[in-house]
Amino acid sequence: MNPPLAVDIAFILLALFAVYTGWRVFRTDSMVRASFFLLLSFIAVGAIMLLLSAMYLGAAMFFMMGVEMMVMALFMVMFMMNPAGLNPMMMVHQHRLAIGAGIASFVIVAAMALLARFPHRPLPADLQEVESLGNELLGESMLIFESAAVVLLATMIGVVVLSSQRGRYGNAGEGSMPPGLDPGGEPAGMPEKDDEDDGGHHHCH
Amino acid sequence: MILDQLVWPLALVLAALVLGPYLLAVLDGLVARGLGLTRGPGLWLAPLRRGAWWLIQHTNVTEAPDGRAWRLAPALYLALAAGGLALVPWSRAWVATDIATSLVLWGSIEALATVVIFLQGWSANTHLTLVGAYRYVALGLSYILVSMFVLIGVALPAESLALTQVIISQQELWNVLRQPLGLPLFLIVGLAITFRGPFNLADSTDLAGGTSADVSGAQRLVWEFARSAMLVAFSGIATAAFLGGWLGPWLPGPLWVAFKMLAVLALLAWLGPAFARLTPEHCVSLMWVVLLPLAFVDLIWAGVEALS
Amino acid sequence: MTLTTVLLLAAALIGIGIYGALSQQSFVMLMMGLELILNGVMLAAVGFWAMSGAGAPEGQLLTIVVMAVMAIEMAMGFALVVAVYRGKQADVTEAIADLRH
Amino acid sequence: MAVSWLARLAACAPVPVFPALGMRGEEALYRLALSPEIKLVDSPRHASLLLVAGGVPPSMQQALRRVHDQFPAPFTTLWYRSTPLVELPRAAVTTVDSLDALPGALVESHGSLLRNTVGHSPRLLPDAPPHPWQGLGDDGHGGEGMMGGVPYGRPMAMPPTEDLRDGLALDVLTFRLGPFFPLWPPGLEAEVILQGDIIQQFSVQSSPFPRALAPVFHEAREQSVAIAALERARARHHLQALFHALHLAGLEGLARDALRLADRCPSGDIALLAKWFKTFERRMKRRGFFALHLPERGALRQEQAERLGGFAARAAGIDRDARTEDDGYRRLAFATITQQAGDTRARWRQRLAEIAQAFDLAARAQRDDMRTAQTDAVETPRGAWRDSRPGGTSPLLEDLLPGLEWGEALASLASLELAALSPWPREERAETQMGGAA
Repeated sequence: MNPPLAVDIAFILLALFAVYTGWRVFRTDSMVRASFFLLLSFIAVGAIMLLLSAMYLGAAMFFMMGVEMMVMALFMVMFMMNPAGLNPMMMVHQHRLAIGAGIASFVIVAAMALLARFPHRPLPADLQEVESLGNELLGESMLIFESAAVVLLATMIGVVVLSSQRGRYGNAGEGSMPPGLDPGGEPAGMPEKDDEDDGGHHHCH
Repeated sequence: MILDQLVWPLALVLAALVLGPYLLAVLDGLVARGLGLTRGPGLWLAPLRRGAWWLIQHTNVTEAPDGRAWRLAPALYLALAAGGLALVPWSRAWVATDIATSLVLWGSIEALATVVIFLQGWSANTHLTLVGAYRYVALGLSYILVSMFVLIGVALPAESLALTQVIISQQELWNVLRQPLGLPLFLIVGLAITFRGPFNLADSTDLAGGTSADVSGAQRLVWEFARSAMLVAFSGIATAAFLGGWLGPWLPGPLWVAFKMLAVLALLAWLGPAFARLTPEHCVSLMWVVLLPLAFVDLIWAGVEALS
Repeated sequence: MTLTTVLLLAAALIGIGIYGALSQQSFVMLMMGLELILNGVMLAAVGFWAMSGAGAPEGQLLTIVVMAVMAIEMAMGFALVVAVYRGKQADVTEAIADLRH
Repeated sequence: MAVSWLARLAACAPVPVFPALGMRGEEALYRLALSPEIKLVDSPRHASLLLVAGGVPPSMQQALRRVHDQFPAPFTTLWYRSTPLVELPRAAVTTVDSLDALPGALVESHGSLLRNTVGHSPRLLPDAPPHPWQGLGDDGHGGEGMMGGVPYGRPMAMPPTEDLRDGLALDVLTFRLGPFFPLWPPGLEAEVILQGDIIQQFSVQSSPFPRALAPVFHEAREQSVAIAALERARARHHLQALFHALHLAGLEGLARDALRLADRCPSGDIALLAKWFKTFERRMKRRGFFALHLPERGALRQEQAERLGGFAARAAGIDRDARTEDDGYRRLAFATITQQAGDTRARWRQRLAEIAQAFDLAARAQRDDMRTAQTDAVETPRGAWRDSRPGGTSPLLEDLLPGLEWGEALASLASLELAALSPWPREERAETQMGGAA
């Protein structure tokens, strides 16, 4: 089965796009942009899944990642403490090691892809892929599917407990202390110590 | 062959994309006249006049926006609306995007719409637009959940995620009667996702226009057009999922679809301005405490009905 | 579009993801790296399913499980970030050198 | 050719006007809201005409310049009973002094703007950020590292106070709004700190312009006046305030109806007015103005309510009304209405009840031609006017608004009257005065 040329071209473009946007995630100034670049990468991979005729998974990928990256972007804005997440950032540690590890893992996995011999067993022409997935989920693999659901429920409860304001030991914010700007330095940005006031922060309408 | 699979469906999608928002604007004008907001002749010309004014007005610049995202967001929203319209089956053969999982794809359009609306408000880098964007994101998830449960309900009797199968399954009885909760819930979500009427929290008056408060000119034209187009896409999906799509006596299928879409649009245009805007708090409670349980009930109803 | 090219793309995504997960100081950015790794894994799984598994439904099932893992990873990650933030008002990994109190 | 065709089409569209209200500029707003050829907008980005109505004090001219520069081209300015900024070229300025000529003048300006016969208004301020660029990065958002420095002279988003909602001090947004923000009283300028859309801090920078009342209230301080005229003016005042609240709620049709009713107040048949108002009130309830839109928030504390006086105090359960001291009212068996909750919803219930009461009092007073008996205390819609006029009370917003969601805060703001009472009455047009004398 030779896929038509158009599919090949689409695949190459989508693959390049997925890698480029995946790379931009760690190279952009704004966190919101970073998470939306990641979303674009996911969308490209989802489209490739559609090309691979995984109709349900491709569409579900758009769906899941749309919501997930939106939440991600919002958390980025909230935690990075800067107006709407529009500050530049290049906050990295162990940079060389990370680059090395990234390249090494790429080389290893790529070598596996190139050197290993996988059987060539394409999709049968009459495969109803959505139907077969549904039968699998609610048939033989019911247990896996259901346990995933239970784990998700447990996660939800755990997450609410972890992040709620009043935990088992009283108010979670009690005695909290911001870190210093440099390791071991004075706590930064505490409201009452805000003496480095600026000229004026007016933005008029 | 090509005519049936490509040319006619695409032509219909394009026609709906252009005519739909225009007709919606005319319907809005009709409702506004009923409320005593406008008078005099020119009902059919009013949307064109407004559009011409937006074309003449220059697009403005805010201080240090995320330029690309800001200019792109309205176009992306329009693209999503077009994608939604492409899923609507016009007749058994005329479907622009006939894939086996069109209901899931529609769900992803709703999810990506959240991203685009956030982008529109965030990238302008001004305060009121950003507040509008935050509001929409805080509420968007509950909209998507309600709509997805309702749509799973119509997929059950069809035993398929494809809209064409959903329509075929309605040959005996339309889903609007078989699952009476479905259509009202879906239409409420439609108003919410295009933020109209009582659900207009993203582009609301208290934010001086919300996510489009700092948008002018052609960019605003595209944004408003896309909002209307999204509602048209919604009416198309509602038609297919609940009103039997192309099914109907005497007339050819595509005409039936168009009539039903228009009827849904008229209903939504009338409902929109009929109620005061909810406070965000009320909206959250309404979605999670009232509509989401109702969607569960609808789903259980659909399941029991499909089993019997 | 062959299995090898799909796997190469997956390898590239995993490589970038590992770089991100190791290099980023911010929690949320670190999670983005993890997501990118899982992205590559899902693509590889679907590639195997389509080209080497003759459409066995387990291939798709694996991808769905990975998606669930992603959701769990993200939810737990954010909960941890919130908990740490409450305690330290920081969202960088160095801030939790000791998580004992 | 194509452009002129487009321009001719656009010239027939409703004229998008952004009103910048100065002192005593409200009458222009109420007039334009009822003109179908005018569309009032809330953002300068959506308008082609800047209408400056009323006097702008010199201290606010810089803010006016900033509003002016936010208009996208093409646009021009129109000045109603106001002195144009000196640096504006003659061609971009139209001045109008008559209310009746105002809608026509706006339509005319819009048309000639599109026909290119009047000059576009030029930019007045340099197109530069208010503070020099101080950061790094391609887009100049400034800052370095996590704490980020002071991009564009604005502080990093560090919370000034404990977070009010969930203890997570996140997503802080500081900005300044006013004095021409159309959704709150003209003249009010405030620095707002939001977290998400919850108001964290609200500091008033300048108070709203003093509010002018109908002349009959001023007359009542000097001589005995007809109670009917007084009550009609009161109903009118509240109905005009209702316009803002309904506009905020997105109920444009009802907002216009409130203004139409207000316009009929001075001279309309009182029985008919009362009947119309009753249907109007029913429609308002049916549309969910109370149930859906008004928050049960923004409650005044006892001493705040007392300081504010008037309907706001009565909505908080304080049974105090200067009309009870007047013999004329006593003969009409006047009894004060009160609510208990003292929040935004209760305030509007109170004001609507007071409108209905005003119509009722006016109907009975008109029948017997009753007049006020005393002049040393008059109950104005703003509160009791005894030895001194009710003053501005906008600083209480700093206490009232934090913790409210932005929309709820604006709804609460619209339910209050915080401006001081102007020492000069509003100019009434001839027909109104005739109605008042009748």
